Amino acid sequence: MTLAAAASTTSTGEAVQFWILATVAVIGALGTILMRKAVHSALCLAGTMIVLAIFYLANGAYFLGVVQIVVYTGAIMMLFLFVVMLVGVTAADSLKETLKGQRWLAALCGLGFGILLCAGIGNASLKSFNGLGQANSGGNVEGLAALIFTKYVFAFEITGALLITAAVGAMVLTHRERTERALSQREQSERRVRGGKQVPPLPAPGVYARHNAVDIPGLLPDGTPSELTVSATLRGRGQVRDVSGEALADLAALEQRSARWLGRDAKGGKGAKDPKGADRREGGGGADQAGDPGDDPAGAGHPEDSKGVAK
Amino acid sequence: MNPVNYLYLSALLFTIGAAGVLIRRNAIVLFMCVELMLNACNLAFVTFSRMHGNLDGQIIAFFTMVVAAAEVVVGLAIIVTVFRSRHSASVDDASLMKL
Amino acid sequence: MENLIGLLVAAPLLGAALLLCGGRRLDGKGHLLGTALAVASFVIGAVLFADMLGRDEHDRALHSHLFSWIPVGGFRADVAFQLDQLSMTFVLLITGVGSLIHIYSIGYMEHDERRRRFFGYLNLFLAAMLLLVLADNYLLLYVGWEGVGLASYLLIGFWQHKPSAATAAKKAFIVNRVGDVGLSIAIMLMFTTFGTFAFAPVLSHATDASEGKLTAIGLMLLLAACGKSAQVPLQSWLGDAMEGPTPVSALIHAATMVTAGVYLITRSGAIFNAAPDAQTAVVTVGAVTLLFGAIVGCAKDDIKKALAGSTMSQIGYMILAAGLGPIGYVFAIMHLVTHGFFKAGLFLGAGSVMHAMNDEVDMRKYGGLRKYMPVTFVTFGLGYLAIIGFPGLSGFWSKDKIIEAAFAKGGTEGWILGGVALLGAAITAYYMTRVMLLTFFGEKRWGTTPSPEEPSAEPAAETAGAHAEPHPHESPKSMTIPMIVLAFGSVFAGGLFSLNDAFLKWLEPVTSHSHGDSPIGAATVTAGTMVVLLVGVGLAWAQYGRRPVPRTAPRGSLLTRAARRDLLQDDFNHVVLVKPGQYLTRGLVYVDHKLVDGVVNGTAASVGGLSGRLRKLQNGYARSYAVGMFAGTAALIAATLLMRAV
Amino acid sequence: MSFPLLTVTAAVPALGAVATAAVPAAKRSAAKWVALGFSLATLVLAAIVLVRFNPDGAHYQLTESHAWIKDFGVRYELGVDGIAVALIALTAVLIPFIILAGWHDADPLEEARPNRRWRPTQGFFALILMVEAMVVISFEATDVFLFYIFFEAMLIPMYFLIGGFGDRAGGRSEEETATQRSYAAVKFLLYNLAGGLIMLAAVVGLYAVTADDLGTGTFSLQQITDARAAGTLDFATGTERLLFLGFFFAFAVKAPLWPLHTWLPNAMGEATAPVAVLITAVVDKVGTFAMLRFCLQLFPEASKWATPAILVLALISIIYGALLAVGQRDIKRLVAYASISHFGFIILGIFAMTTQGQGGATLYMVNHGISTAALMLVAGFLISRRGSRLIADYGGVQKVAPVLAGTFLIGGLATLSLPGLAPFVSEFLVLVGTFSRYPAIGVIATVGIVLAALYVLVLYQRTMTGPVKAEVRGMPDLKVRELVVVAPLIALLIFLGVYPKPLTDIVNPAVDHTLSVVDKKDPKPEHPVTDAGWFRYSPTHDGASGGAK
Repeated sequence: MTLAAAASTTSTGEAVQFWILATVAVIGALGTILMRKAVHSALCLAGTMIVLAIFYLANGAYFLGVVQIVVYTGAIMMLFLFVVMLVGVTAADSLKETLKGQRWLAALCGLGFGILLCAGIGNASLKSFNGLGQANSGGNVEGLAALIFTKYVFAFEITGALLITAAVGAMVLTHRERTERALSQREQSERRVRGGKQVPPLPAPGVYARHNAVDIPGLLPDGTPSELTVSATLRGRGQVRDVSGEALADLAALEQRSARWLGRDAKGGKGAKDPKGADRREGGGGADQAGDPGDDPAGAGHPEDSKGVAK
Repeated sequence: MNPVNYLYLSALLFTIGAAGVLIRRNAIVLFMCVELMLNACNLAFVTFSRMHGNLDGQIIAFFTMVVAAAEVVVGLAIIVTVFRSRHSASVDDASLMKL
Repeated sequence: MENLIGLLVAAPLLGAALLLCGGRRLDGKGHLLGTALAVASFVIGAVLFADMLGRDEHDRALHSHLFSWIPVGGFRADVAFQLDQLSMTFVLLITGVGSLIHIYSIGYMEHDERRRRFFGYLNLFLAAMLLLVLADNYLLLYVGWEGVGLASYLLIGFWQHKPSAATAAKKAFIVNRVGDVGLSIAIMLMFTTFGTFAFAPVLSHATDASEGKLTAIGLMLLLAACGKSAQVPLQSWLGDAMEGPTPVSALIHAATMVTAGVYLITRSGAIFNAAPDAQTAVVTVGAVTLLFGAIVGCAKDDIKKALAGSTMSQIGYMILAAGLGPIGYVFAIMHLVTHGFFKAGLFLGAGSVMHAMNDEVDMRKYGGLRKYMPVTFVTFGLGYLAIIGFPGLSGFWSKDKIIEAAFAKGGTEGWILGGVALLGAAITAYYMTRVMLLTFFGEKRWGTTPSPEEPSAEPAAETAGAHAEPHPHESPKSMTIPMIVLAFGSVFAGGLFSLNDAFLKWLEPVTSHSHGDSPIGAATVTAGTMVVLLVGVGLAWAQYGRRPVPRTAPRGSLLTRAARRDLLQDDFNHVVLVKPGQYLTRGLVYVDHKLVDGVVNGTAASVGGLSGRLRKLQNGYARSYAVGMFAGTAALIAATLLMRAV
Repeated sequence: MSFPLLTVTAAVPALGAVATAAVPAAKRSAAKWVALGFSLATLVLAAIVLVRFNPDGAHYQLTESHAWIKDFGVRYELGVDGIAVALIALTAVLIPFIILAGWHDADPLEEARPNRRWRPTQGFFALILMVEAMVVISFEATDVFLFYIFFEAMLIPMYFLIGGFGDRAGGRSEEETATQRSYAAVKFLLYNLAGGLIMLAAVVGLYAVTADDLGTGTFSLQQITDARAAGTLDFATGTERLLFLGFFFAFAVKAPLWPLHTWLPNAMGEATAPVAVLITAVVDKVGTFAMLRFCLQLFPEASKWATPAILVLALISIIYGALLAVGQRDIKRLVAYASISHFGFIILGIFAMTTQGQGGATLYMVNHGISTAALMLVAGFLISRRGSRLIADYGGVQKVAPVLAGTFLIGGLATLSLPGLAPFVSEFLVLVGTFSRYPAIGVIATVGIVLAALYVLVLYQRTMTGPVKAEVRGMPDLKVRELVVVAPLIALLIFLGVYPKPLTDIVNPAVDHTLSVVDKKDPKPEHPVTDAGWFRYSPTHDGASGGAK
């Protein structure tokens, strides 16, 4: 970057870089405050920060630039994302304003503030500037270090203390005192028995004779499927397949083939349709809980995977 | 170009951040906006240090970062706690000052 | 000798202190103690009198300076006594009559459970009255002045359970207070004029001051005198004051206290002499009151009220005389003394009658008492003759001189005053004869029991037989003896005084005397007096002596009815002073509550409302506070920019 | 540095307050005795001050002076002149009686509260002593700032005394009494705070002015008066008037002067009788005292400038207060309005700017304190017996409780300033002093005398005389404790009425000094009597300010 002693302007390269990245930064900032999902805001902010890091570098603050990327974008923003996840990614607050006139006021203030600020900068006489030539001559980091440990040593120490305090504070704040003693395993098991819950593991799904897919309920000795064997999620989605009817379907298919083999075309056309019908019925069977097998969107979705299974 | 543009940029960012603080309800986003404002200040500091040709500005920016870090840590901790107690991160829900 | 003067006051004061603070243990013998101390102070007075007679008549005055009372800047008030002939006259009158009435009260108040306190009050009165006449400066006189007022307040309201008594007492005190204001203003005027208010310097240098000042002082003194001596326009309290026990009426409201006004004017003679206008005012007041009291006295059926009216008018005589200046002072005092005797005697007689009649005061329910209570009859009769000025008795000497002096004033004024005085004499003869006839002559009208709702001025000392059949009986010795003594006084005092003008010579050094000879000779005046006297008596006899008297008063003429209501004075005060006063106070209470207080509370309320409105900004939303902060920052920046711009 | 007598005199009651408050909850009576003891100790100290004070000596005596806040020239300066001594004595005398009179006022209604922190009695007496300490030190302070601090701090304990320990005998429902009481307390506080704030502004202004003229700002009364005398310090007319008004407003609220009086009736009506006495007899005196010490001595010119207006206000207070007293139906409010009238007299005397006027005003402060105490305390005893403050609820008490009635009457007679009782001396002096300079005002003021007779006697007649009312029947007469309270007060009234010389001797030099500061001479009589007459010899006449101590 430029090391001009005292100049009134910077290199064109920097100018170009500035104008490109500045737009990015502003867009990022706007995104931060306008995105509905906190995650997106965080990401936009991270973008802006990276751009700022580059600007630091451009301004000869190499150390800060790096710190900005590593600590800020790296650590702090991640912390943000972490908390966002903790709180819930889907927590997208509606941008509909509850406070009356808040948004207008905000816009007004923001506008006025910005204009005033710019005005202030504008009428400050900042025509010329002297770069960090000799300041950074001994190396930027060394320069900072020299200052921190001499002139700003107390401030430095105090910030150290502040950080420790912050860490402790965070722990204290988030720490949750457990009120009652933790139950031993024995107690837990006893409680489970008393509660009349299912004591042994749940039965596994699938009928090992022909199927071991998790969405196939196991059959009880009397041949009826057992709901317990299918995971609650699938049950909730209604994706439990009933295979109790498949044996007959296969038998019918066999007859079709043998019939075609005996050369009865007309029937064959019909028979060619039949397995599909059977398929549909299977699908229907699968969607039985969903009710009417005929025009069922869920059923419509099933054939392919049911076919896949059939293969 | 004159580095004063950096200052204009920082002013702009700061204002945007501030506006964000005013319009967003989600505490986390609020924090992000605050961070944005801090960063804007940092940019200004850095630019100043360049203009004056000494590193004090950078030092200040550095301290700002440290403080910001501390603040974020505590602030987020608070948010989490609040979220636990009342399942929301909206600052408007915490309008307890009004009886 | 000087030290005795202090003792003179101290004795009754001590008695008052002992009796009032002594508590129950003194109930038994307290009254005797009080009487003893009163007599003691009389004895002291007598001793001093003897001593005074012993000295040359021009330095008879004694002076004893006790201590400096209020020394502030140029303002020097001392507690110092001055005993000259004038004071001495009063001392003897006060202590003498006072002692007699103490003795009388022993019998009269025998059955009252609060007798100890009664005697305490009497002693207090004696002390205050003596202080009044012995003071050597006006401020100390003022102390005595209000002291007697207090004593009279306490004694009028002695039967406090009677609302009427309490009211009368309050009225007396307040009306007197009005007069006292006059006295205090007079003192202030003296202070600003002479830089002192002790008798000797003020009176000896009175002529230095401008006549205007002196007139002002004089009028103020007159106001004071009106208050204390129940002169028009401040006379209204005396009639009600009869609510008090009869001895009180005799001592305070007949013999001594009410004459303080005369003392004041006579004492301040030097001032009045130099202020003719003030004198005119004095004589006018005197003349008016003279007739006023007389007329009231004619209409009253309550024996004490009738006597009160007569007191008023007799004091009117004295004031009139005092207003005449040097030609009158001596006679004013002389009449004062004689009046002290016979009026006290009359009141004691009345008391004795009421005592016998179960505290019945309505003369229309008396009659024919002469054979039941001879002593009372005789003493009362002598008093009666004295007051109407029967030749040879005290009243004759004093009143005659006054009338003569009135004529001697000269000019139309003299004629008017003389005429008034004569007329007064006639009316006096009339109403006193009326009292006499109604009470002691005619057939008895008290046979049947009076109806219970009959207003009884004196509450039952023994409530038991209050309304029982009255059994008129002569009063005990303790009561009759004082009456007899006073009767002697009322018979011979005047004569003794007039023996080669003894009294005149006696007082002359103090109250300078200039003999004024009336345009019509003294003899003519005397003759005239006799004539009007006879007329008055005759009228009274014609009206009450010949015909039987109805038990209930006839409606009577307009004047009579007015006179019964004290010539509407109370109604006047009520309409002119009391009612407006009540409205004023009520109005002010309202104003204070609504206006003065309202302004304050109003501001408070408005502030509260404003803050309530501001409170709405505190909606509790952090973000709206943030807006405020943000706007504030913006404003600050704007401010700084502007600063730098200019 | 000699023994700091004045500091100790103020410190002892403060210590007493702490000690009393520290007494454990269970030992209520102990607290009372502790408080009484300390108040008596204060009395002894005040007596020592009285003895050590030499009327003919320097104007401020027993002075103490230490730098306090150097940056603002605030000093801890104490010193007493005759006026202050008299008022300190008054305070020290009254407080023990107030404590005795309020012996049972603060006993908790229900016995044996579980809460061990509940100790109203301790609080009550501690607060009273606290007030005493503050009053005493504000009488002693010769540093404006020091005075201001305690002048204001006084409000806090008073506020709690009024609001916390109201009159239980309101004859009204409990909550109404409570609301009334808090209203009264808040009103008291707001009025006086408002006055105080305005005064604060004036105090700061004073500092600014002195800082301008003297280089270093000061609050020291002595310094300022000296500087004025030396001419190194002179206020601009406008400034002086503004500052004067700032000070005077505060004192007029405290005094209270019409139309700033309305807090007094509420406060005295709702507070218990002893507290009412504390308000009117002790605390309010600070206001009038401060007028004498600060208004006149700091701003003589402005005082003269404002005199006519103030005199008129005082006159209004006299008549207005008396008339309203006549119109009251509540005994305590009646006494309150009577006090307003009396304060009118005091202020009249102060601003008449004559020896008699100011001397009389000072005496008036003392005498009014004693007489009001006597009347109000007896009224309190009466009220505590019947449980009502309404005059109409009484009648014929004289028959049942003669001693009570008698003392009540004497208190009343003192209030109407009967000659022979102390108030007469002061009232007459005030009137004469006023009259000698402003005859018209003096004459109008005498109307107050008549009205006083009216309201006192009407009160006495309605409560004490007449037929005995059923509720009054069987009312006990004064107990020993109550007699111990009343008798000395009455004795004092009589003594000071007959022989006020000791007091006047102390007060006169101070008054003369004040007048010399204000630079006003008594008007000369028109025809002064040169030879005092043949009996005017008397040793005590020349130099009446001489002996008698």
